[in-house]
Amino acid sequence: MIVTALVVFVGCSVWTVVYSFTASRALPVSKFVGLDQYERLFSNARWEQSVTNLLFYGVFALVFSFVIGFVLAALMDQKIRFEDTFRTIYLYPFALSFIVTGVVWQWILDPGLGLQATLRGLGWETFSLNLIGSKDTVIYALLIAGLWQGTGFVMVLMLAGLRGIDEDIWKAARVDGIPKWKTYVFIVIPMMRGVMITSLVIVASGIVRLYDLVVALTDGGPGFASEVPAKYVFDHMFARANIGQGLAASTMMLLSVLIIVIPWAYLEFGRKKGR
Amino acid sequence: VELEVTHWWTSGGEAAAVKVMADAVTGAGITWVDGAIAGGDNARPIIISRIAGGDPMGATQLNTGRDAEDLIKAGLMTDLTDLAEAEGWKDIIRPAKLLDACTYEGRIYCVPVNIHSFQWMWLNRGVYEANGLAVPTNWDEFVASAATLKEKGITPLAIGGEPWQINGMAGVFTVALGGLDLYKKLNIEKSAEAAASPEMTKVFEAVAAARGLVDEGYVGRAWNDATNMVITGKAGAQIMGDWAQGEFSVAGQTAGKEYDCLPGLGFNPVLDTGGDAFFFPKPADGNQEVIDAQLKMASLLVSPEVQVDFNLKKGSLPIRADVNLDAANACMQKGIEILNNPDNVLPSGEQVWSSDTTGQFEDLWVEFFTTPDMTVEDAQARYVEIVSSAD
Amino acid sequence: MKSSISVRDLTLNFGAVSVLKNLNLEVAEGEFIVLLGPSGCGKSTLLNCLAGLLDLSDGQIWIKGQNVTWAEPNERGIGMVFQSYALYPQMTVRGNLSFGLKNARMPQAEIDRRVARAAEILQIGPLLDRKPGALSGGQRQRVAIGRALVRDVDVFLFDEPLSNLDAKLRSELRVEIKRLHARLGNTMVYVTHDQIEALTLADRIAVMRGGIIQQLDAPQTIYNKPANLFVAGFIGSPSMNFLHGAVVDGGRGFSVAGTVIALEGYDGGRPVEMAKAILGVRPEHIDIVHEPESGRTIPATVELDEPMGADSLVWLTTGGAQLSVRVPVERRLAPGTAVHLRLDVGKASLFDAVTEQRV
Amino acid sequence: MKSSISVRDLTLNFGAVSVLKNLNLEVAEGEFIVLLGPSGCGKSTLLNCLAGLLDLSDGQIWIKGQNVTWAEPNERGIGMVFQSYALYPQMTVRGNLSFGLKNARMPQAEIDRRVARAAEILQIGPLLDRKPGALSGGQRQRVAIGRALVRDVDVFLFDEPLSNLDAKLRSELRVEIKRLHARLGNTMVYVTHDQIEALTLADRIAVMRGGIIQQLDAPQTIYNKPANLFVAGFIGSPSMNFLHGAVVDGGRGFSVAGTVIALEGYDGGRPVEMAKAILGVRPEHIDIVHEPESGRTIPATVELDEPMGADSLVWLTTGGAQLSVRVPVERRLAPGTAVHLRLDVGKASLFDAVTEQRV
Amino acid sequence: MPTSVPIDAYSPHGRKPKRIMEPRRIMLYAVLLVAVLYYILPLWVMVMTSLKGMPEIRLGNIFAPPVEITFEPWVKAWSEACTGLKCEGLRAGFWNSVQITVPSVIVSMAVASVSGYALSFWKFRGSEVFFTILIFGSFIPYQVMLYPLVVICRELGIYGTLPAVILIHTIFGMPILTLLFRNYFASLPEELFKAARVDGAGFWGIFLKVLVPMSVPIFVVATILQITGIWNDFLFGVVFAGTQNWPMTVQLNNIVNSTQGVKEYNLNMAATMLTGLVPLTVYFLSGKLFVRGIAAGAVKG
Ligand SMILES: Nc1ncnc2c1ncn2[C@@H]1O[C@H](COP(=O)(O)OP(=O)(O)OP(=O)(O)O)[C@@H](O)[C@H]1O
Ligand SMILES: Nc1ncnc2c1ncn2[C@@H]1O[C@H](COP(=O)(O)OP(=O)(O)OP(=O)(O)O)[C@@H](O)[C@H]1O
Ligand SMILES: [Mg+2]
Ligand SMILES: [Mg+2]
Repeated sequence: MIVTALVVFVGCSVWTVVYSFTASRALPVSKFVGLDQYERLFSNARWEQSVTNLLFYGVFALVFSFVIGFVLAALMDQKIRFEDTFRTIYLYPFALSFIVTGVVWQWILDPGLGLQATLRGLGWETFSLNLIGSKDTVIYALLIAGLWQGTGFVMVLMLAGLRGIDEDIWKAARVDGIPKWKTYVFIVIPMMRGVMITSLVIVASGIVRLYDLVVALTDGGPGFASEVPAKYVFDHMFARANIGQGLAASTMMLLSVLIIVIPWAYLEFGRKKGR
Repeated sequence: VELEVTHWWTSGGEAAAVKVMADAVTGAGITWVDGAIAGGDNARPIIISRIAGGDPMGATQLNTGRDAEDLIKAGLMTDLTDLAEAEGWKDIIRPAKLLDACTYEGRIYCVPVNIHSFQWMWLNRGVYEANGLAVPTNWDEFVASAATLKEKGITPLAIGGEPWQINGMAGVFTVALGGLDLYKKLNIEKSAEAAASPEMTKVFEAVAAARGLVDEGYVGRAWNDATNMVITGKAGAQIMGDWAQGEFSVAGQTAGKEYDCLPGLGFNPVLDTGGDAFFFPKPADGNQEVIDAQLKMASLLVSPEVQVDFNLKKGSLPIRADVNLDAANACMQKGIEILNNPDNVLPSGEQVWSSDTTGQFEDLWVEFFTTPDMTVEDAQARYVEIVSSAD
Repeated sequence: MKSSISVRDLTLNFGAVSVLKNLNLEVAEGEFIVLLGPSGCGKSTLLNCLAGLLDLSDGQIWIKGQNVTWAEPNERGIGMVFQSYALYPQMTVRGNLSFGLKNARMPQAEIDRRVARAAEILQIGPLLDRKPGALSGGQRQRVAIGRALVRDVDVFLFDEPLSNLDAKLRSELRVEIKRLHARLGNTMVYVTHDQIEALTLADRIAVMRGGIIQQLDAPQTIYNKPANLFVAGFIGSPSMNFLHGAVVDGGRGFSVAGTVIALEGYDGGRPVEMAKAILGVRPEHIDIVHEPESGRTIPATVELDEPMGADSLVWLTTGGAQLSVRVPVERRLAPGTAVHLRLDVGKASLFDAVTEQRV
Repeated sequence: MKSSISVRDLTLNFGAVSVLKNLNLEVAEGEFIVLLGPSGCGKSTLLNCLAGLLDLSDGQIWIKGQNVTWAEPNERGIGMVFQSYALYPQMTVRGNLSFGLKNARMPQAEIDRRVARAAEILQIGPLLDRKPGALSGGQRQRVAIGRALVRDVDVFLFDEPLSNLDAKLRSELRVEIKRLHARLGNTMVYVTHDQIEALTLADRIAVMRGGIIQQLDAPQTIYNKPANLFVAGFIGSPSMNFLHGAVVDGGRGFSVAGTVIALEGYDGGRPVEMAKAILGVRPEHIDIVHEPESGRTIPATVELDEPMGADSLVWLTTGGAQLSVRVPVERRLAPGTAVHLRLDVGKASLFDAVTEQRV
Repeated sequence: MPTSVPIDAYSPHGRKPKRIMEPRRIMLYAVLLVAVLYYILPLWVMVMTSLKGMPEIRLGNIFAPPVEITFEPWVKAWSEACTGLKCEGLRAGFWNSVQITVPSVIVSMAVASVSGYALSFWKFRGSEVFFTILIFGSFIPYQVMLYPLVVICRELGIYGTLPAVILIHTIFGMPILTLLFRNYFASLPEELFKAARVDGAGFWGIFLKVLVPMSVPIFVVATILQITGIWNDFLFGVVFAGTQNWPMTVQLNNIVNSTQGVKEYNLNMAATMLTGLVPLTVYFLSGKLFVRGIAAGAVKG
């Protein structure tokens, strides 16, 4: 099985790269066209926008899911009452498929239907919230819904990590007179390395593969304002029957992941050997 | 024999229409195994990967045209030519172009089952009457009345942000405002010259004007939600294909009474001949029994009985003229009438352009529609580029 | 004498379990108190209460004349060394030592000075730039002590600071701590399992059991006049020998396995006749002789002898009971030898077998 | 005598760090070897090598005449008790004891028999159906020992089995282990930090330092005739006093701080004149007298006395050096008193200050 | 120097005056509740919508509770909603989903836990490269691999059968699960592992008898992750399982994505919640284990 997984991941990556140099349409064919697909890819405004969006979304989603996840976990760790209830509430979006929750978020964020209309109806006439309708803000709508779905799980992972910290460390810090936030930032978080890495991989891979949410919430709109690379890939591979183009885009995605993963692995394993 | 049939017709009316087919097929002693997957975008990768993966279904809905070309080229589809010749499909199927879409290198690989057209505008009469306006009879009148509607807090034009909706609207403008010639030059000859013509500029201008007629919440809105805005009077009109009629009738509204339909935006009453088609992937083991069943089913799909029942349920137009459609409603009748004049029948874009190129059009129109700073000139230049590089 | 720490009626419950029960303790300024007791008796808990790391269920804690019952740990002027070290794993030793000081916005020069001094005292100078993960147990322990040291506080709380060190290092550090105490004059509360540590370091030892202080006294008092059977058995290694018998002759004799030993010279209350009593004699207060002496010796058989450096421990049986006797290591006794034991009654302790209190 | 364990030229590196260096060790059958040494010197590492839990960098290990260098742990006929017990938390005590036997596909009847026997020896019969979480430290320790016991192996490896227990329990278990060894006659390799344990249990003690065995000898030899300065200082608590001086008079006298002590009766090699030598004398081999005796005493001043139960440790200074002397606890000496120290040269050790070897 | 205060001058005995309205606690709960609002708002909308009739939805406020409560959408979603020609609701796919989920979860966890164990305790040659590839694999958008996987399954002759989906889910579960297990096992005391080796337990013995029983919590975590993922999976189920095994999400998709017809939002919401019910139940049931679990493992023995 280990070998299978290896073969699949490596094999599929190779397959992706190889066919990205072909003119495959609805079916993969080995008609090589050199860098044509890449030329088209890089001259494509939508791709450009997708990559920009992903970077933007990625940075924010990463930061916020870690911050929110951690803050919630830290709050939950204060011996609060009804912890189980809180935890389940934060976690439940994780269980729901995006097909419909996308619709719900669309409604909530729809200026004529959701929060804006309701709050105005309640008398707050000047309240304005139209994230989805504007190209500049639609990415925030994605963030809101994306974080809504994913932070719960991050929170649980973090909470688990927090629970694993030796009680005496807290005590030592208190005796040292170190404020709580400093203890978290300088002592506890660095101690949660394993959990952080697990969360990082989960969150980051979720970001790179971001697709369902976009389709459900904005379908890439308005315009290309909320397009993402994964959507570009699938649209081309399936709806537009241009596998070559899709794979070229996908190759670029894999390449960027590789650029991040390899140095990480080097750090992670190279360093350990030294000890 | 079992035939597994995959399709993406899952809503009420569609399912009823499929049932017509299924009953006919079952009646012929073939077991219909239903494989419905809602959403063309969901279904297509599944269908293609299954055919490519060597686990083909007995029959499947698939877009006609270039989409299936690769599959046909790869020899994965059952050849229907003999059957078509025996039954004289060439003569009965109207317009003839429908069959062309199923033809590859002179051989026929699919069965067109209906005609859908995009060239319609749907209006809520009540909205106009209540605001003391005449119900527009063409696009210009509509634009003229838009300001008043806006003042009253009514969205003049309902639309959804999905790319195909915007692309479709642009297509409608092309024929309605740009004229038949322009449309034909583009969609038959793929003429870059036409793409750069002043007629086309008018189309771009119209789309630009339409930007100001929509509400803020259109992003990601489904087409039927937009239709609902018209039905409930939140919006004045919508440009949408004939399938929108289903919404009105479900809401209990009657054509000409609560709502009006304007084919070709009231200017050029033409229809394109898009539609759905069925393909029959070759069985993996070449089982002749299955192939026989496929041919039988293909034959049933074009039969008059199935055509009538099916299309009445589906709200689309039949592919043959020799059937009785008295049961159709006012708007449908309008459609049939238009179809009766072959000059009014246009090829649909998807038969000409590959999905890929269509996608590029969509991208362009979407970008143009949603980017107020994008000038008509820039957009048209890009348009020309796509047309001239299309394969 | 001025009181440095004053614990009044301290009660602490964990849920339904009462771990400390109405505990009172007065520690004088500069005093070195050792808490001794079996595992789970509440020593660490008491220390945590003093440090302000646990909320009391009831009672008060005063430090240096201030009621600190609800004060924050860092406001109490205490330094603490944790049983599990609790070093910050991602910081270097230097970072561990200086983090608290930095946090108090102490000038860097002063921090450096204090860290250097602590490093010197604890001999961890060369380790300053390593991380705790790269230290051996003993080294970690010293860093933990250093962390308390640099804070320059009046009260030190040590939770088994030396338990994981080798004997040499331990005795070195023990002396070091004693010297430190002499030099700094701090008040110390020190938890340990090591009796030598307890006996050598403490001004007073508190022997705890089940959350209650059994006896609080100078080491020699605890050693020589244990208040009850528990303290007697717990203190001293090898532990005290207990002879079960009865006080007879109107309190003048102790009868055990048919022999009567005169109780004259017993250092304690006047014994009265008791049907069930226990005589406790430490291994070093028994002489092994070869001739019986009436009223002073009991017969015994050598079972085993254990040389342990300077001395040997000889195990003997007498009337079914087992006794140990400490003799100089040169004196070898073959197993099976029949001998007589002369007990030093003047240094023995007599316990009422029912109340378990010393008479 | 037949060799039970034979370690030949064992080298073990962790990455670039060499932890064991060319180590040789022969253990006779039934022998009780104690490994003693400062923290981090490689004791646990050596034990792990014997058990086959670490791959050697170089060298061979033979057990019972078989080369087991590359054998699996369970094929070596060893039982091991880990420093941290390493009990399987989810299994009952019985499960913990029988796990290894089940793995070896032993018949159930035999398993039951062995578990029952081990339980009886270790007095854990009533605990058999509890899980480790519900046991006290001492009980866990016994289960850990039991797990090695049931395997009925020839060689037991103990890694600081008693280090986390309180003194009372520790001395009880120490006796238990000694008895066990006497009864079973296994070969034992036992790591400890506790000198009493080392001295009382061992047939031979191996004192390690930095991955090298410094001395391997009977406890009394190690104690009385330490091979070098390190061993001398490491063994014995309180530790040996070192007087820095010179051997003069053609090897007949030791000069320290202006006084010369006659070396006659020195038990060791014939001393030769040395410019720099160190005389090591244990605290119990010094008498405190009030009158000087020429050639036998050195003057000193009392600094401090530490009562520790039966004895007191008196700290004195002499010519800048610090010495400790063990006296009976009754003898109190006020700080500042000027006294004279009579050293028992016959029991002292003389070291070459350069090579640090005993003369 | 501290001033000397007369003893017992102030501060009565007794429990620390626990002000219920301590500002810090209020802040804490306030933050938590605001967060709850954010997380629960969509659920509120879903539940309310699912209890309304269509006309009310068309006109009404999405946040308003239903004027007239109807459970019809729930009933319909479960047993009446149509998928093509069959009108059996979600019920039809329920057992298929169970059939796919149960073995997939079990197999994927079995494989991943063994890999995680091998990676943490038996550092074999190239294990690091392997681990890196796994991490990398977790970033590959899985749809990209659709075609090659179809070919692989076809070549294995399992295309369109349950084993195919199980295989696919196992492969895609590998990266994250292995990471999870590896990091967990690495936190267990190494001496336990050594003790088991001395006891003669082999690779499997140590894993099954010593580690697995100690790792129940992390298995629970992994189960939750996998059940959520596999239960909600649509693409792989449809492509690889074969028509007869189509999971419940196909029906859900069909209910929700009917492109040409009236969108019955109440039905959609009810269907979504019904589909989410299984993972949700697992969360509720394992809530306690979930956290205590990881914590117990992280504490060094
Ligand atoms: N957080 C807690 N919840 C419940 N009981 C606890 C808690 N902490 C400690 N206890 C219990 O309180 C008692 C006292 O614990 P404490 O740590 O003070 O013992 P100790 O004397 O320090 O023992 P040791 O010598 O083993 O360190 C023990 O029985 C322990 O089980
Ligand atoms: N896995 C490892 N990698 C690198 N160095 C190690 C490793 N394990 C142990 N060491 C080093 O090897 C040396 C010997 O360690 P070992 O555990 O054998 O010491 P020890 O004598 O048992 O000490 P202690 O008495 O503290 O248990 C130490 O310096 C330690 O830092
Ligand atoms: Mg403690
Ligand atoms: Mg060790």
